[in-house]
Amino acid sequence: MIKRSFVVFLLLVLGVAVYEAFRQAPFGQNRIGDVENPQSVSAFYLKHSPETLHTANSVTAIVVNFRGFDTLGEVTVLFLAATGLASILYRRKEEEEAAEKGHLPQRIQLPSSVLVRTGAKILFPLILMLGIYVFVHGHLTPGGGFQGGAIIATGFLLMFITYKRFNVNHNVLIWLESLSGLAFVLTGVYGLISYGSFLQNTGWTGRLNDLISGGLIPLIYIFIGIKVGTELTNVLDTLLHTKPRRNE
Amino acid sequence: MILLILLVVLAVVLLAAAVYATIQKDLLYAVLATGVVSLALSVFFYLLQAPDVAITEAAIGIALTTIIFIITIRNTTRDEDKYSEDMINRFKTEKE
Amino acid sequence: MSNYQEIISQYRPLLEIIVYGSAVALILIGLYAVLVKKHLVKLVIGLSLIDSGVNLLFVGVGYVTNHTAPIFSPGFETAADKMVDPVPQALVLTAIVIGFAVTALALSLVIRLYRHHKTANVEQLNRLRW
Amino acid sequence: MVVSPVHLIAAPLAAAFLIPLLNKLYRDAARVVPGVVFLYNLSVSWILVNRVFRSGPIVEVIAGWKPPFGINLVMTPFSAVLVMLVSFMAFVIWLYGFRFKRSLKGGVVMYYEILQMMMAAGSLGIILTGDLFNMFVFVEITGITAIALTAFYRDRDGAEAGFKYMLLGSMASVFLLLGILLIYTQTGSLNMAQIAERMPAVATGVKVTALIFLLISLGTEAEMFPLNGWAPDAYSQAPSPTSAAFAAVLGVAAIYALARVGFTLYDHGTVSGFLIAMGFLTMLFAEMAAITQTNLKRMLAYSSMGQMGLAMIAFGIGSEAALFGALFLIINHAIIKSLLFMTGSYFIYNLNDKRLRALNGIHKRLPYVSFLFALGALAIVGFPPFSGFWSKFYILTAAGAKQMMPLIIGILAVTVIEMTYYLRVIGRIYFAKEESEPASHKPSIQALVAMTSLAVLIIVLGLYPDLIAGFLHRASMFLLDKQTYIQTVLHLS
Repeated sequence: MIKRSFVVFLLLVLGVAVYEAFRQAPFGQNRIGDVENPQSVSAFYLKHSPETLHTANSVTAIVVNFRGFDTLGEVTVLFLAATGLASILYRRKEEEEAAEKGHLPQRIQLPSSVLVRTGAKILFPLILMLGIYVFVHGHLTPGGGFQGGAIIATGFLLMFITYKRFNVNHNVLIWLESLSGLAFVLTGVYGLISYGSFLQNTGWTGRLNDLISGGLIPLIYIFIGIKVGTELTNVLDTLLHTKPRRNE
Repeated sequence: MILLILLVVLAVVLLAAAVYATIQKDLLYAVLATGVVSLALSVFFYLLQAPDVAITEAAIGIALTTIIFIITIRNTTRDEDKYSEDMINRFKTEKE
Repeated sequence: MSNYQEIISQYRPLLEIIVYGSAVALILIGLYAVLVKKHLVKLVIGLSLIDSGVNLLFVGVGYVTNHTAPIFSPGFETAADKMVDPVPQALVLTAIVIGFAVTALALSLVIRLYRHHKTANVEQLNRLRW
Repeated sequence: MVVSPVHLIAAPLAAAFLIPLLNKLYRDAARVVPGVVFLYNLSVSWILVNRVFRSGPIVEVIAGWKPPFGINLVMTPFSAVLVMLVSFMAFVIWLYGFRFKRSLKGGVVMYYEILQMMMAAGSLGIILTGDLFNMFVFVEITGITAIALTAFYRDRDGAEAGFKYMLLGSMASVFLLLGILLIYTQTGSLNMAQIAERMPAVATGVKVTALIFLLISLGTEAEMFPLNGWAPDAYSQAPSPTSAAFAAVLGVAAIYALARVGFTLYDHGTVSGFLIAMGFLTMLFAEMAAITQTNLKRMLAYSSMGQMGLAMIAFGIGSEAALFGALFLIINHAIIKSLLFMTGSYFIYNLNDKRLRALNGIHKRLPYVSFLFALGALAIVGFPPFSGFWSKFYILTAAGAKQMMPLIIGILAVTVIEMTYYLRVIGRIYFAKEESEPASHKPSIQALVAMTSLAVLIIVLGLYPDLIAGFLHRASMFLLDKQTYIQTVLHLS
């Protein structure tokens, strides 16, 4: 009990400190400043996202172009998490052999009725299409590679939990994963070779609010979408196939 | 006025779900409560003019995070006070 | 929509308490769970609550009263000085995905710990003490 | 194509994405590719270091947006030295571990190699980046790889150490995010140079809160005293090449990030006292804990923590001479501690026993490895002919120049503790009576090459410290010169 009240006291102190520090930046205050003569980074981004990059969604412009290097790192974090997950929960040799023959360890399965199974079958392509739509239109509307990728992963999740025998083809997954990640890096290298700066956008950026606009931004967001979708599906697949064992 | 009330209600739902997630002993319900936190958060983001973040939180926070928690609970124990259970009776919650 | 914006500018201090307050409260609730609770899954739930709180703080800091989402949709191409700060939103996208990655890794560790120790109590994991 | 700092990060990333594919075509691809990448990185950083010392700092613009607006990589003389060190150590550790995991099966080796490679890439990113949020992303990359590698072995303690690390690491990243957000709200920027420029105008309360958050988070990574609970477990449970990499790659990046916050973002005077105090506490606590350890790798882990504490003290003193000592110490620590972990793991591998007691008389069975271990132990304590002597000597001189007598006495006292337990281990290896059967695992040729080259470096740097002293002096002067950093980054020609 003493420990618990000490913890509560500590937390209250921390809470007051954080709250007071953030009150120095009042809620709703305009800290962006003049957009025409940008002093802050946000104003600069808001100015150049429509003017130079011709990208309607300025969050996308920031994520993919202005701070694209962060996003490359973030995709890497996801990739490393999938790798780490696989290394932590890797299957033992006999299971590996069984998996190669197609006898995967039994997946966790929730009981599902005919209605659910039929519904899942109908929904699955729709969810995939929604995901693809979201990342193809990432530069025009809210959403993009991460959101689209996550939506695709939810589609696969639906199939995983309703169908016992639904399995993704691991070879296809690995190919998509590797190639989309590589394509992201290579687009960066393309900028380095032709314009002298890693991840730099092409000079041609089209017209604002066209589907094909923003130069390389939609292309990169498609790569990110595929990468994130396969990566998340991979994570779910690994987790769902871990089978509780009695002894180890 | 209605929208202000909506924000207040959202904040209350958010915090109530968070507290529930912390004190609930049945971990399955606690995990579902974190899903509710994500849901309320996602609406919050939308009202704060961040639709991109709202969609991300909806897809990742509500769906994927909740499901990986549920998978973990199925692989461990469901009752917070029973740290280890017989593997076969994992989903029965009767006291020892 | 105009009604909504009017109210927001009228009740700014209250909204500050609501947004910043719930963000900080979420962080504190999560920290409490991490520091006090003993079940491994509960610790990870606490971590994900902390992440949620930080994300809310990010978006709250980026908000500007009466400004719209930073998207130049058709008809609003010249509204750049009437938009909320897009930078925290972009950062929080990164933070959410990274948070998910860490949560997934943490949960896989929980599964493995449970398999080895047959317990999910953090106090019974005491093979490594100072 | 012109060589630039971004190659150092892009090459490992591309390779990491490619390895799963290559591994399908050629079984040993996962083993070979990281070596090729590290070799490439080594040559790139050699070219870049030469360029930096000849014609001044390099500022690499990413995505074509000039520094305050886009992300940028900065290679100052100081970070150039560290980049060179990390690239070199990553290569040596890869060489050492080349045959180490022969016993493991196909897919698992691939995971291991990818994670190990990305740990080096993430550390390079932390050192190179000039953007605060980008640093957070790289901290997360190293964090995730470190957690996964700690939990790599399937015995029970690995997962436990990994979980501990994960808890502390997540807390650290939450505080890092809060600190970054606070700084962003006040300065409207994420670029370190611009933040440094605008920092004086920020209200003190917010500034100090942000500083505390940043110190908590980076202190966790740099094994600062109350936050270093993860370190001994992680070091002792991880595979041996990873333990070496924790000291030689991750530790270097973490201590540099801490120095960066202290020297560039904030004024050095603000953090000076705090760093000296925490550094000394870290050192004292670590060496006291080390002397009671019965497990070889844990002992080495605590000793590593002690070295980090000494480096913090040196950064806290903050004169040019102290920074020179700190830089020398970081280099020494990376080289010597990796050598100790490498040799130590061969003892453990042979004895199948991590306890110190099992080491009795092992020099008869592994004479060369024992010799290298003893050399490393003597060097890290600071015996004169080896390189470890110079770093301690310079730090003590710097403390003396600032009239910090209690600090000098304290460091010397702690060094005596350090000497005690290292000599005790050497005594066990050479003079205790042998108990068990002969060796079955001789070191592989690659491991021998790796360990020997490190040992040669220790001796050469010990005998001729002037070989690198000129570079290190210029590097440490640059870290102190905040205005030049701001000018170079913000006003590109």
